[in-house]
Amino acid sequence: MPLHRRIYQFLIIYFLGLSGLMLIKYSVGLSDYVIPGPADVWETWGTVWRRYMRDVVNTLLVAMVGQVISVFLAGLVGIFGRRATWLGNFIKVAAYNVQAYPIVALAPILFILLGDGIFTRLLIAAMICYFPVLLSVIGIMSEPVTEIEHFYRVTGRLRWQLEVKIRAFENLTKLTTVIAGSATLAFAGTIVAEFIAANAGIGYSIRIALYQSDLSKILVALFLIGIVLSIYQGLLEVLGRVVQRTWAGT
Amino acid sequence: MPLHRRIYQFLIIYFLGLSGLMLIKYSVGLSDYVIPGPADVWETWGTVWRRYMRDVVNTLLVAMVGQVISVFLAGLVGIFGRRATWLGNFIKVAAYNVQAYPIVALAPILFILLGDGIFTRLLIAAMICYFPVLLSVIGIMSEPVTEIEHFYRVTGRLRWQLEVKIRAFENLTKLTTVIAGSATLAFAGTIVAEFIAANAGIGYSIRIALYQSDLSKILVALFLIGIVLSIYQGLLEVLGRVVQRTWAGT
Amino acid sequence: MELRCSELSFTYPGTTIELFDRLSFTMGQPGFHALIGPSGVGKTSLARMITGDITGFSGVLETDGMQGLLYSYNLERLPGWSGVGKHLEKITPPGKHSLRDDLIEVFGIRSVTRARFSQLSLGQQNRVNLIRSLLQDFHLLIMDESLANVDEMTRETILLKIKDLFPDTFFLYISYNVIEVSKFCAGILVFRGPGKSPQAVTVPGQDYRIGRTLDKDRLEGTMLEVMNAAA
Amino acid sequence: MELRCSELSFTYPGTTIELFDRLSFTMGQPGFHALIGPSGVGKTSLARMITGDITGFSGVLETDGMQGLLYSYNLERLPGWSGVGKHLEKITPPGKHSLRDDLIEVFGIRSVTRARFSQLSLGQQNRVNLIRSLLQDFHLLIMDESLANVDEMTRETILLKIKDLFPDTFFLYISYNVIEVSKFCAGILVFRGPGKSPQAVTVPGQDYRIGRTLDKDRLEGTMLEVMNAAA
Amino acid sequence: PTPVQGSEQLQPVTYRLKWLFNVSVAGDLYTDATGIFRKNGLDVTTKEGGPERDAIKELEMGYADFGVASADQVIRARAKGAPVVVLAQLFQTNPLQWIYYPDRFTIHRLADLRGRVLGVTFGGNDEAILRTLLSKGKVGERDVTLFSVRYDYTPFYRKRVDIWPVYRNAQGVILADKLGREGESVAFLNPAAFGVIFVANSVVTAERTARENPDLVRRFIRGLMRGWTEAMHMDNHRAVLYLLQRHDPDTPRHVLDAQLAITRRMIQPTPEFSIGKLDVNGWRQTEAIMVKQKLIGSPVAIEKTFRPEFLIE
Ligand SMILES: Nc1ncnc2c1ncn2[C@@H]1O[C@H](COP(=O)(O)OP(=O)(O)OP(=O)(O)O)[C@@H](O)[C@H]1O
Ligand SMILES: Nc1ncnc2c1ncn2[C@@H]1O[C@H](COP(=O)(O)OP(=O)(O)OP(=O)(O)O)[C@@H](O)[C@H]1O
Ligand SMILES: [Mg+2]
Ligand SMILES: [Mg+2]
Repeated sequence: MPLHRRIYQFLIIYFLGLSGLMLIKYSVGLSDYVIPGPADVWETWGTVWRRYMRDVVNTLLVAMVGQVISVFLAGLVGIFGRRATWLGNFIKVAAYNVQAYPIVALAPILFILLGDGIFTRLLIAAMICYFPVLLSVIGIMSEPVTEIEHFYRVTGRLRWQLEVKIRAFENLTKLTTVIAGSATLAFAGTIVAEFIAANAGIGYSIRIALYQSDLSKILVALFLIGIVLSIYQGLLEVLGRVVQRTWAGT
Repeated sequence: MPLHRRIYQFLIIYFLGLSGLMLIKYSVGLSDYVIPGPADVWETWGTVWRRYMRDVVNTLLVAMVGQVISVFLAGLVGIFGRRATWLGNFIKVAAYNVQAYPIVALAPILFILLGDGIFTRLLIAAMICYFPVLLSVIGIMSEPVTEIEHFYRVTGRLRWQLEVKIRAFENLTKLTTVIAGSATLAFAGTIVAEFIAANAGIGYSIRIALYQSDLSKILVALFLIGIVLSIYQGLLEVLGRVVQRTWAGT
Repeated sequence: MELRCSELSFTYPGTTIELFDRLSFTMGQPGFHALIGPSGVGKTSLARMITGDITGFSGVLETDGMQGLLYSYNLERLPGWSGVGKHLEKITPPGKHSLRDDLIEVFGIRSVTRARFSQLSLGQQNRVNLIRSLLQDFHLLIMDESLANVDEMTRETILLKIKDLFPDTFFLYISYNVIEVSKFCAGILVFRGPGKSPQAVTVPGQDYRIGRTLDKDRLEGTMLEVMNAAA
Repeated sequence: MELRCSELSFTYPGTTIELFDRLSFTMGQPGFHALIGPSGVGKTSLARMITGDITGFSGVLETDGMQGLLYSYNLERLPGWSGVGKHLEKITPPGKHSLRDDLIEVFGIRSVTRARFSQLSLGQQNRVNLIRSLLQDFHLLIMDESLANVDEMTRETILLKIKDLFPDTFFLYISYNVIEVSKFCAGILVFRGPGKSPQAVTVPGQDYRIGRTLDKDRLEGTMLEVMNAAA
Repeated sequence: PTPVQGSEQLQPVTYRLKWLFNVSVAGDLYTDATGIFRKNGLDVTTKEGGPERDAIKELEMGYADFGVASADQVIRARAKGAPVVVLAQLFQTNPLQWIYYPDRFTIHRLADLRGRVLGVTFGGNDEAILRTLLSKGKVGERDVTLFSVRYDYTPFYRKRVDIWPVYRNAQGVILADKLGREGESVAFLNPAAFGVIFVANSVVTAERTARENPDLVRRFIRGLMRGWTEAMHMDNHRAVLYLLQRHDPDTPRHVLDAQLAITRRMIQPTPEFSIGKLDVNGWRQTEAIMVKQKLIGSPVAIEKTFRPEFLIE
């Protein structure tokens, strides 16, 4: 999907949402405190967009690193947890359980162990992003591609690396979809991390806006998040296609 | 994987984690208010486990409903967003953007629009759980199974229902893996929802424990979450196998 | 109706060798036609051009007035969620039920209709796929090695049955079996090895069918002609 | 070394029909052996029992002293991330490089070694798969319709080459082509139609190879014998 | 006590608190539990608050009839035109204070904050208060280190942060108890002691309710204040404790006991004090602070939102 189309589609969605809010506001007759009027949002935009843009980019950078880590992690766990052996299952149980613990509950333990700062932010982002990728990777990695693997298996050549390579290759479209899509999760994960843990990034700014009950700022933040994410997502999909093309030679 | 093995593997993981904490506590010499000692945890366990167990079960029930909703939602979006048409892309852009907005930022808007109560809790749980399932569904649904679809396509029989059925069937293992795994996400999602919105469930109890800086209670909560989730996860996997067996007739 | 190809040229994108270089032929009459030639010569490619799956060639390829171009190949599969009998039932157009039962009987797959597709032997899979195509409304059916995994006797029964049931339809039978195509086909388009010009020549076949007698000598003549054309 | 089967009985789980009912045969000498019989009779199933992929049968199936039982079938694929030549290179054991080049040449796939597997024609795919197996160390290679999609002339070249290169190895060639198996195989295990007893009989073949002459009459005698056994 | 009227004649009312059920809502729980609302003809549903809750918004949406909001929330809402009015002020002392270890340093003057690491919730009202304290003590922003505070107290426990914002009557007591068991003593920095008044929880309702339904408002607020007054009375100490334990099972009884004592002083500084009284000067100062900190654009004339008449005859 071309980048510009992705962006104008996002704009449509955003302004549809905004119009919905305004519709409610004016039909029920709500004050600016509950739902800010267009003038208020516009004024807020003028005041904060530069700062928020910097925040979003800051967040994006962390999210990108977090995504790389989490894809790597998911790959590792998926590869080692793909077999129905004791160890495979153990790794899977561990991976699933870590995910079930809401970050908010783990955060204090993380702070004790790691302190605050960029590392905790990264870790939380990675933890939120890794699991969905993991699910796909496990699903893909635990399903044999018999017509290809058969030969390597009977001739004793099917090392795990080859097995993983074959299954990844045969499911390349699915994998790239999931990995490109997980950018969204890394982004949301980073924002959550900033919300509960950091002193920088758009999540942190959102928290402050929330304390101030300032919905206008939140709407501006959501707009910038959406734009930046659309672009990032688009670039990742292009990258995915490039990977597919070069690897599959099509 | 048999249920009992899943459970004792969880126990190993949990107690490994706990021992790690204790190791830190005693090697650095942290006092009980930073990391509670085993006696303190044990005592807390005795006091709260019954109540927390009820909370966890309460949360589980909501999570189950939330999971059903989100799998359904992911299926819908995945099916309608699978094509590279304008509408397909639009749906995808919308689905991705909604996910990118951290729940914490959307929560105030949700509360304004929906009020409190079980519905908001469900919605938040579903929103956290739906996306990873969606990614897999989109990946699977957008990849044709040519050897099977070819005939139906050229004879004009390939309605979208059949196309979806074929692709789902051919990727049944992957789908059941993802859906069973998404239970974890629904659970975590519900806890987060309770944390920010509800007045029931284990997420609510965790929030109180956090405000009171009571790590012992959090450790008890994590234990119960892990146990209950392991069981639920196990049951879902059995269910997945049953579905596979009956549908695929193997 | 006729199938006409003239001055067809094509090179797969990303490759350098010209697969077809001004290929021309015509199949003017309905009936059983063959496409024969060494492996890799372009039979499948040509078939998929006729059905429109491959485009980007130069020249003319006309399927004059034909409705329903079917392409059946030996890697096709049926969905796995029910037995092949059920699937066949589903795709049978109204009024063709007795035809279906007839085909199931003659093609010898009655005993496996309750099995899932993946439980069939290769030859059984081939036959189920073919039945499926035959039940459709079509003017041209391309059978790309559709019976490659079926034994000779069964294959003969099947070919005779098809010719008997569909006398007014075009079939394009891709096969390696010189005896078979010489015997059953009305016209045989023989692809010649690489570098030969013209790329393909048409040899008339014996067009054997139920109720006709087969002249052994003439069959051998056709076979010789085909082999000479190929060489 | 010998392959011995005695009193083999087997029914697929979930089905009612007994696929094998006290099947017995022996292949005592290395060389080219055939398995022939109508589609669905159980050839593939037997092959997969020999290689150990299907278990749960009663009776004895002995591969006395054989190391390396390979099963090659016509749906196998090579990974798609590099050209087939690269893949063949990778799986060539040390010392077999010239054998590989020889096979690539004789099998006629030199021109497509740089293409990915999915870009090959079916017959090309078949041949690449077969080369891959032949390069391994094995005592028995089962070829389950491995050359089903290769044209007759190429197939003949390939069979002669294989027999020439591997005189002391067991081959089990699953095919439908009566002429071919009668001509090239030393022993032909003919599966008979359902309900016949015994289920299979062994017919000696002409075992034609490079440097031998083929007696046409004896070949026809073998063919007749095979067809009689089958009927 | 038995209700004077049949329940079919009770008027349903929703009351949204600011916070979770804890000691800060003791009077609200008490009023409901002892049937005072019913005696006033009201069937009140008391709903817990929380960090994501905003009673003022719920008033406007019609989800709630009455609510509890802090003064800064009210001022902010008025600045954006929300039609909210204030009925009564619950806390006379803001419970939001800073905890510290007195054996490490003491704070006699605001200048003692110089060079310290100060915990603050950026965006929260503790930020406004702290900044006011600093400017009042002429402590520049560069003379201190501000540390962003979150759920977890570890930085304070490990003494990396010197003062940490807590609710004096709730978390303050819990922390004092926890640390006390390990032999650590704690002290609190109360901004009011340095003349910085920032009003906390008050009872609010929508302008329209006050205008169109004065009787309802009167019955509600009078009932509520009576409940609070009774709840704060020493005679009812045990009954309130019991009630709190039921609603807040996570806090041990001895801690609740101490929490209640402290809360009482904040709600009712002297036994004669009439609970609910609006501290007009406090509100003005709160507004002034918010203007100065640019939290609102211009003054909102906050006194105009006061409706003390429902409380006083
Ligand atoms: N997608 C592709 N890209 C590049 N080359 C291709 C592609 N598909 C086929 N070819 C090449 O085109 C030639 C013709 O292939 P095609 O499949 O048409 O042969 P065929 O006559 O059907 O052979 P067979 O009898 O083996 O099936 C082959 O050499 C093959 O390698
Ligand atoms: N997994 C299975 N479950 C049940 N029945 C099966 C299964 N696989 C094969 N069969 C049945 O067993 C019989 C023998 O199958 P097999 O594949 O061995 O035949 P074959 O002789 O190789 O036939 P072909 O020549 O068509 O490949 C067939 O009737 C088939 O339907
Ligand atoms: Mg072909
Ligand atoms: Mg077979």
